[in-house]
Amino acid sequence: MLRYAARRLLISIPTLLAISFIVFALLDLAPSDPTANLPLTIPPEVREKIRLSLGLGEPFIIRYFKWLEQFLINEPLAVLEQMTGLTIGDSENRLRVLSWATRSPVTDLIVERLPQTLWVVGMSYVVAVVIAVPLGVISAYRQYSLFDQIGTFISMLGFSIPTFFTGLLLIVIFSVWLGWLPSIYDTTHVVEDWDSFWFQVKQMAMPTMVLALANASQISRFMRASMLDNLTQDYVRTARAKGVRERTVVLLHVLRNSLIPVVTVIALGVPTIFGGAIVTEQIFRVNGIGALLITGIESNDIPLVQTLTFIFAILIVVFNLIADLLYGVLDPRIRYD
Amino acid sequence: MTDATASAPVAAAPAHRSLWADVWRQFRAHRGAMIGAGVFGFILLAVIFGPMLWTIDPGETNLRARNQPMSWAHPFGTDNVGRDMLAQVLAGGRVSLAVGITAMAVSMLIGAAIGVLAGYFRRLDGPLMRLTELFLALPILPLLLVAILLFRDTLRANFGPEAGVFLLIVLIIGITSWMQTARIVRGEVQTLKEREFVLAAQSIGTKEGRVITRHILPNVLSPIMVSATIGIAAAIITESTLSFLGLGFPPDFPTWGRLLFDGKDFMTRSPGRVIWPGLFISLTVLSVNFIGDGLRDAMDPRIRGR
Amino acid sequence: MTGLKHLLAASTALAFCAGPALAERGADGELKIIYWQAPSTMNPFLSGGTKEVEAASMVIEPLARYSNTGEIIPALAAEIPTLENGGISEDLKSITWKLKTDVLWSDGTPFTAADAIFTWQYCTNPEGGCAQGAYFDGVANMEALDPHTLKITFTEAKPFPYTALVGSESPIIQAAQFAECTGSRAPECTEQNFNPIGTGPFRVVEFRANDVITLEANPNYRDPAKPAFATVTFKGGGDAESAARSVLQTGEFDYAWNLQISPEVLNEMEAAGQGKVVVAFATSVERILVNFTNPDPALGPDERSVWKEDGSNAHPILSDIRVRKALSRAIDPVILTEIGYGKTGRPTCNVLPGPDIYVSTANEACKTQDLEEAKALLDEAGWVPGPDGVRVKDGKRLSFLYQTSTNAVRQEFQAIIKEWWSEIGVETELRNISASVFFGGDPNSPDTFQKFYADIEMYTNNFSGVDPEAYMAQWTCEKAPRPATQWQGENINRFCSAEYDALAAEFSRTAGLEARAEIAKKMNDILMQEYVIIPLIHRGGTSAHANSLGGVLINDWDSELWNIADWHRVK
Amino acid sequence: MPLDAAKTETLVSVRGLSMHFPIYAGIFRRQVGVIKAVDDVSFDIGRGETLGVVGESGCGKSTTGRAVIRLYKPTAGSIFIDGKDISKTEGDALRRLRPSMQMIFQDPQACLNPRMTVGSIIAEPLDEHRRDMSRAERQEKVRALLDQVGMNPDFANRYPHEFSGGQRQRIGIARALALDPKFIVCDEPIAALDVSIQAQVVNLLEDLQDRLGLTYLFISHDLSMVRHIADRVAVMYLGKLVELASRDALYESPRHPYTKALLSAVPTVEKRSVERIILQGDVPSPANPPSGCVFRTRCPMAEARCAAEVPAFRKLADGRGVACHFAA
Amino acid sequence: MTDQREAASPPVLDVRNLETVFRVRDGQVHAVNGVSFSVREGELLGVVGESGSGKSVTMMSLMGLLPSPPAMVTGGEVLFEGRDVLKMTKQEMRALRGGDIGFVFQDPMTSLNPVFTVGFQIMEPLRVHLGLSKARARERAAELLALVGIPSPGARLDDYPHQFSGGMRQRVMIAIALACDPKVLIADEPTTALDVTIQAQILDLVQKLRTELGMAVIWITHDLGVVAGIADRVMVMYGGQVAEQAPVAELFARPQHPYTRALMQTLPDLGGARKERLLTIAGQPPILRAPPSSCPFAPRCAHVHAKCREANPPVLDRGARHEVACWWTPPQEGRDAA
Repeated sequence: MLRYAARRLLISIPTLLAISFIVFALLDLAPSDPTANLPLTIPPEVREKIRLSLGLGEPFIIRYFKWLEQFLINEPLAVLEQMTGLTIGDSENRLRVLSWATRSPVTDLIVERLPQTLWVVGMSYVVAVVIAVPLGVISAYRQYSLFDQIGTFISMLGFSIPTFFTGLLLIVIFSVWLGWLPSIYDTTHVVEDWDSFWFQVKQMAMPTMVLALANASQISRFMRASMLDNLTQDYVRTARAKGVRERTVVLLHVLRNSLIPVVTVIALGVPTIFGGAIVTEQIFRVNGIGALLITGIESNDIPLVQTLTFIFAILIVVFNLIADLLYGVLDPRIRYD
Repeated sequence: MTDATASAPVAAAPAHRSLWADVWRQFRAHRGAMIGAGVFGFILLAVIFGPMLWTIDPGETNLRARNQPMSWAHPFGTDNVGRDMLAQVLAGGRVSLAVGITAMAVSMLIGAAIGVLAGYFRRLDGPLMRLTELFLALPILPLLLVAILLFRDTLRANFGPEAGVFLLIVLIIGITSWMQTARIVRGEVQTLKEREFVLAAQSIGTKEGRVITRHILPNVLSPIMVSATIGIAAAIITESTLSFLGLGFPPDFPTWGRLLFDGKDFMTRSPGRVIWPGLFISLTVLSVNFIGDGLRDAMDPRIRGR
Repeated sequence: MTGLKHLLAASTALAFCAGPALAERGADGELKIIYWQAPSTMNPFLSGGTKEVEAASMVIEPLARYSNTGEIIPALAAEIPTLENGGISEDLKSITWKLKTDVLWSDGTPFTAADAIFTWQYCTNPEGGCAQGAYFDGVANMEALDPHTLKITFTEAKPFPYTALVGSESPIIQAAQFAECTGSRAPECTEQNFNPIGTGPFRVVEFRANDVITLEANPNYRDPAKPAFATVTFKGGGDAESAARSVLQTGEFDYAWNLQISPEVLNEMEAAGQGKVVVAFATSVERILVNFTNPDPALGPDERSVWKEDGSNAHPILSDIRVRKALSRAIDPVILTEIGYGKTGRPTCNVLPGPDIYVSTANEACKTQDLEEAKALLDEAGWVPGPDGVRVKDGKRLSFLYQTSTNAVRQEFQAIIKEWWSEIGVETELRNISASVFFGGDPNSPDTFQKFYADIEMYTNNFSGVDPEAYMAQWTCEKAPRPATQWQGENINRFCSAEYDALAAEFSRTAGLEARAEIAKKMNDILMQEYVIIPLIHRGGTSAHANSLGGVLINDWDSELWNIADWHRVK
Repeated sequence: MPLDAAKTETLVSVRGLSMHFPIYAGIFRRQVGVIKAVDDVSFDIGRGETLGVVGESGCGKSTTGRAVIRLYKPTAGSIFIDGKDISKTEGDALRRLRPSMQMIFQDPQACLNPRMTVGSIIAEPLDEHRRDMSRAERQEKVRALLDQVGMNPDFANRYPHEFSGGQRQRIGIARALALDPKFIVCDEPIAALDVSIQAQVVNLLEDLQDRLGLTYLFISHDLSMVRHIADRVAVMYLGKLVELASRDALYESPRHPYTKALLSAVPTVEKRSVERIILQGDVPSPANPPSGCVFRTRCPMAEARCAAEVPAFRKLADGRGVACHFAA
Repeated sequence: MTDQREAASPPVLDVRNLETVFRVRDGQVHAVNGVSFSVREGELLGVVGESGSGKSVTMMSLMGLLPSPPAMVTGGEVLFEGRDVLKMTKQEMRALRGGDIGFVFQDPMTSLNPVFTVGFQIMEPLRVHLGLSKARARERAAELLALVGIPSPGARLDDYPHQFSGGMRQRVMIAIALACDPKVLIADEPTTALDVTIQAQILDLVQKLRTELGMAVIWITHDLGVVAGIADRVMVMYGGQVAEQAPVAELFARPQHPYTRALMQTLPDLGGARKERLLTIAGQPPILRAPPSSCPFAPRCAHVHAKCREANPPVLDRGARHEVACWWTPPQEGRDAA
């Protein structure tokens, strides 16, 4: 198992390097100019100066390797320093990946944005899993029953209606018409007592629900399919023949087996938590990672987009690996050597 | 299972039917899928033939009829420069559906090709699966956005404004969404390869190319078709998301997503501008998903036996 | 104490706009502002964006600023230097500012002329990439005659010397704080750029880039009674429509900026009764530009859309003034305003729409559409309707490529104008280009507005401050973009007229407001009557504030938050 | 006599056939060992003869069958068919050899492509190799083949799932016969069929052999069926040939302890006097076979010598071959 | 021996006129049509038939193990020690399953839950039915593994099913079935998926356990050879009905039903004279869309006559506990030449 993990990790390295190059190159080639969004009143000479000051004068390859060094060495060190308070090496003169728009280190921006994304998107994911698993189990056990039909329909609805549509609809209903929930997420809100906690719940309600609906739909469909697969297996008959209670048969024997693929699917979805939900964050003004990415794209903040995209790629690779390993842990049949 | 699944057909009088007829029979039994097929068929017919019956030019502005509610003259109302919403929704549907179907076709083509090659040729399996993983690890939405910025104008220049963007969006969605199909197909091909009829073909001396086209491909058709339905749905959603973020088709080119994006500000004033395109997106995706569900059931031999 | 006198003077200067009885500093609690484009930095020198400039204007201040009427009023200066009070030298080559003497930075240290000089050096450092460098053009030197007297000398006579350190785009930063941040190190000073020490009514508590800025009242602000608000939450992100909604409908915020949304929607939201929409007009004009050179793709890169002195490269159709005029006559700016801007815009027939003394009244006819006249003009020019309704002449179709940036309102305008033009027999091909490319200025891209590889294009331009000299000089022959200048240059139309050039030269030599206004109007009228530019809409800055927010005086000449010190809660 | 087919001239001759599958492991996927699915197997089959191969699952009998008709590329050894070594032949040359050797598969469900009609399944070998035949001729041939295996020729445009297991197996046989092969490997052709159907298929195979002079390599785990159909029988255990003898000799007096155990384990309707030998334990993994004699771990006669020394496959006096130190 | 027991004990399990129907999309399949039989303590009943003959469905339906829908028991009664199983509540039925009646299924590869240890799976019935503590259950599980002949049973309790070979897994299945000292063990083709030498081991084991534990065994198989070796009595099924039922020696000596006779003739022999040609039964086993109104074997029967097509023959006792459902009587010549 360990050896398998090591092997997978080793394989990931060239993959990640390839991705880093693709990401860098694609974004670098994009016809975007950091000064394009500035007012037209700024004269061209000044624009040119701004471009040079952003390091755009150097050749592509040099910039790539510089960025790679900054990303792989300097930024982790800086984050480490911030977390531990230690000073490692020449931290004063360490060149960091700077955002074009804010001129601040990109990682600082990301670290700042992470909490709201983790809260809202993470919570929605938890809600989704909590809803989806029982839903899938019951749907499968009572296949073709009314519950199953309705559940199937709702989960279909969940991934058929784009989040931007549900999001807007919720805002109109709950913020504009009913006035129950705030339409704008307050990222500076601090939970310190019951009231502020209640406010936090209220402001998280809509984005969480929108995302949870979409996620729960996917997971519950997986859960249902997996349960159906397992319900017809011979070992279920064996368990019944042993006189085990039906509830135990379903919730222990079948569920345990059905969860194996579902857990890996859930693990594969985790990077999206860190990646943020671009559309939902945009709609509800949850200024998390997804919103950061969109601002980055809109303002041609290439270093920011490059870094975010690459981090996202790393997360995907890592969670792929985790999903694989989880599979091995959960399923005793899998031996990775 | 032994006796419980009485799958052997009655030898006496088997009604002559092909496998597809069988699939169709099972499909028909899936109520959701049949309703889905009906709705999807209706939408398809509406966007193909609708503009021939409803001849108002979707781009024609009418400053005297702005923000009209639903009426006989404008069944879906009009927008803020007096364009007819029904005409726009129909025209937008053509684009959205064409994007969905073409992007799906591109993605299926790539996915099936890579899946078959990786599954069939052991030597290619490693590299191709690495490639698949690489694509899976690429964060799609940001790259999509960048690629659109990157190539939009080149393609526009070469293929004209509409065809260019269409081509670009279709290609990009296709190129970034084939991985699941490839994985499924590869798995399926690997099991098929061990099936004795493939071995039989080899023992006959059938050339590899023909083994693939004659024995492998027809048998991976069902997972491909199921992925295809999911692909259409996903492509329609992706296109509308892009348009919603203001990064898909340009504003003068109606698609459902674009209409929704343009209409969202008018949501409370003329709800029709959001509801109609939103409804059509959702209905299409929903119906296609139900079709996929029905196909999956119909093609699953375990279920079909019942 | 002289300090007190100055302070009183300053507050009298602002007295007309101050709200009711002066309250205690911080008595009104929290002010919530939403800017749907979030500021990315608090240092306006590193970002030329309006949102950054305005956010910074709460913290750092210039010597003088523009009021909501476009008048120059002192901020950190004690008075406005003029020729009359001797602040401006007779040869127009220097200006001497007297600074307020009692101003403290928010860290408690005194503000002096050295800070102003440092700011000039900071922004003109060649490695710094300062976005506001243009404000210091022509500045030869700055010196401190004493700690509170600043003398700026210019390389040549400057009839309008209120550029450097005037207005929100050119504020003064603290020398002590930014001393280490000059040149190439400027972008790396994140702490300084996010949290500049200032003299303004507020100071930064926390800056989250592109998200939210938390500010609190500056304890060292020179008016002890101001600001009325203890804290400001300055939220960013989202879109204009939801920002407007949060003020006008749900009442979650007090002030929302730049509400460029469909007028119907805005009116409907305002009807909810939570707040008011306020508009201020300055110099922004949405206009259609006509290409005077031939953009035929068949021409090589050195020929296409390149102006030639011998006139050999003139536009084959548009060089005929009758065609240009016909295009203008077919447009109804009133309807366009109604559809696209509502009360946030007004139809205009001038490319120079303000300040008031510069505004010409000679061109008002453009506001009324006259399709018949347009048709007649085309007939006269020899364009006769063809079988499909499109006019033809010598086998050539009357057909134009009309480009603009990608933006919903602009595409609506394109569609409507195309419709109008088709009524007079003009065929139009529409094209829209993503804003970042269109305005990106990449000399390799064929799609920039400077290259103008089209017959017609449309966008908005303006000038900052109140002096139109540089703006009007844009249409001189030498400013035409061409390969030799890397396609830089502001004469996008490639219009060239000796008469106009002469007026521009005269303008740069003339002092005195009246005389300058005369010349400016003349220049404007030439551009209008030659139909070089078809102005459509004078665009205003549109914002909304809650009914409970008092003291808001919307200002499009300067930062909208120029008088935030006077904002208060209406009880 | 059995090693070299005595009845007639030899058609198939296998010498030292080995089929090893590599095992990869570790971080760099290095090859760490091999599974010896078939290890040094030799036998001959005479023209028109049936050689039965028996053994338990995993003993390598199917692999042997597939390697002999070159569905695999053998690791070592040579295979002569009609005197020609085909063990190294590749590509088109191999393809041209295909018509002479065919295979009948175990699973009648899996061996027919469900998306093809019966007619096109049977016609496939003709499409590949008999381009000289016209479409009509090929169709005629398909009908004739169906008739030959006892099926209604009109079934040609039906699909496999419309038929029962026995009928599908007939279709598989018809396909194998399409190119008039000399040699057919029957890989457990009756294992998946019901008892009452097995007899139908076996009778058909016998009829075809008589009529067409076919040579069979008949692989089966059903010892009674092999006794019925085979002329000589080879017994395999863990990739090795342990005994090869004529049918009667083998069933009446097995010499290898494994053959003895195998025979005694078969439950039969008739009362038999033979004392039942029950082997202990399971078959060891072919990835890690025991040293010396592979059967020694379960052999009731095993001695120290068996662990040290690999028993040679040797010919006994009566002509049969046995791989056991103690067989006489 | 059998006769003695017959007098001594009433049947443990008595099945009368059992009928089971499957609902399928286009109608019904009558899988079991009036099957009656009984087993006594210590008796081994062999049930023989081809696939589709209804032998497994019969056994599954009497313990309610068929998925419902589509399966439905539509008639008959199943008496376990005098109580009708089909009328029991779910709880009572559950107590019976795994407690008094143990099951062993065909495929040991899929019948064990892959994600639980073998120990857990053996302990489960012990804890459910006997309420043993964890420690006690574990002890007992180890004993059971030892009983079914698994070496070092204590250590192997913590292994997962995939770590066992096929034969060993079937032993584990038997251990599970035996966990609560069942009175009846129902084995559904338990050796079909195994190799002959392993099959021999299992047959041997079951024979040994049956005598040791004195339970009744119902052994379903399609292999006549297997029943000949171990059964006390044999029941031959065809078309969801009992075709013939008799003590083992009697059945093989004097098969009376044409189907039984044909079945025996199609089999090749391992010893004795080699048949030149195997006899075959033409045609296919039937799938019954309605309760049979004629003899289901009639279409394939060599001795068919008019009556066979008119009425389904009842099960008739022809003496020596030999029951046959056939209108035809074989000539009285003793043992038929097989």
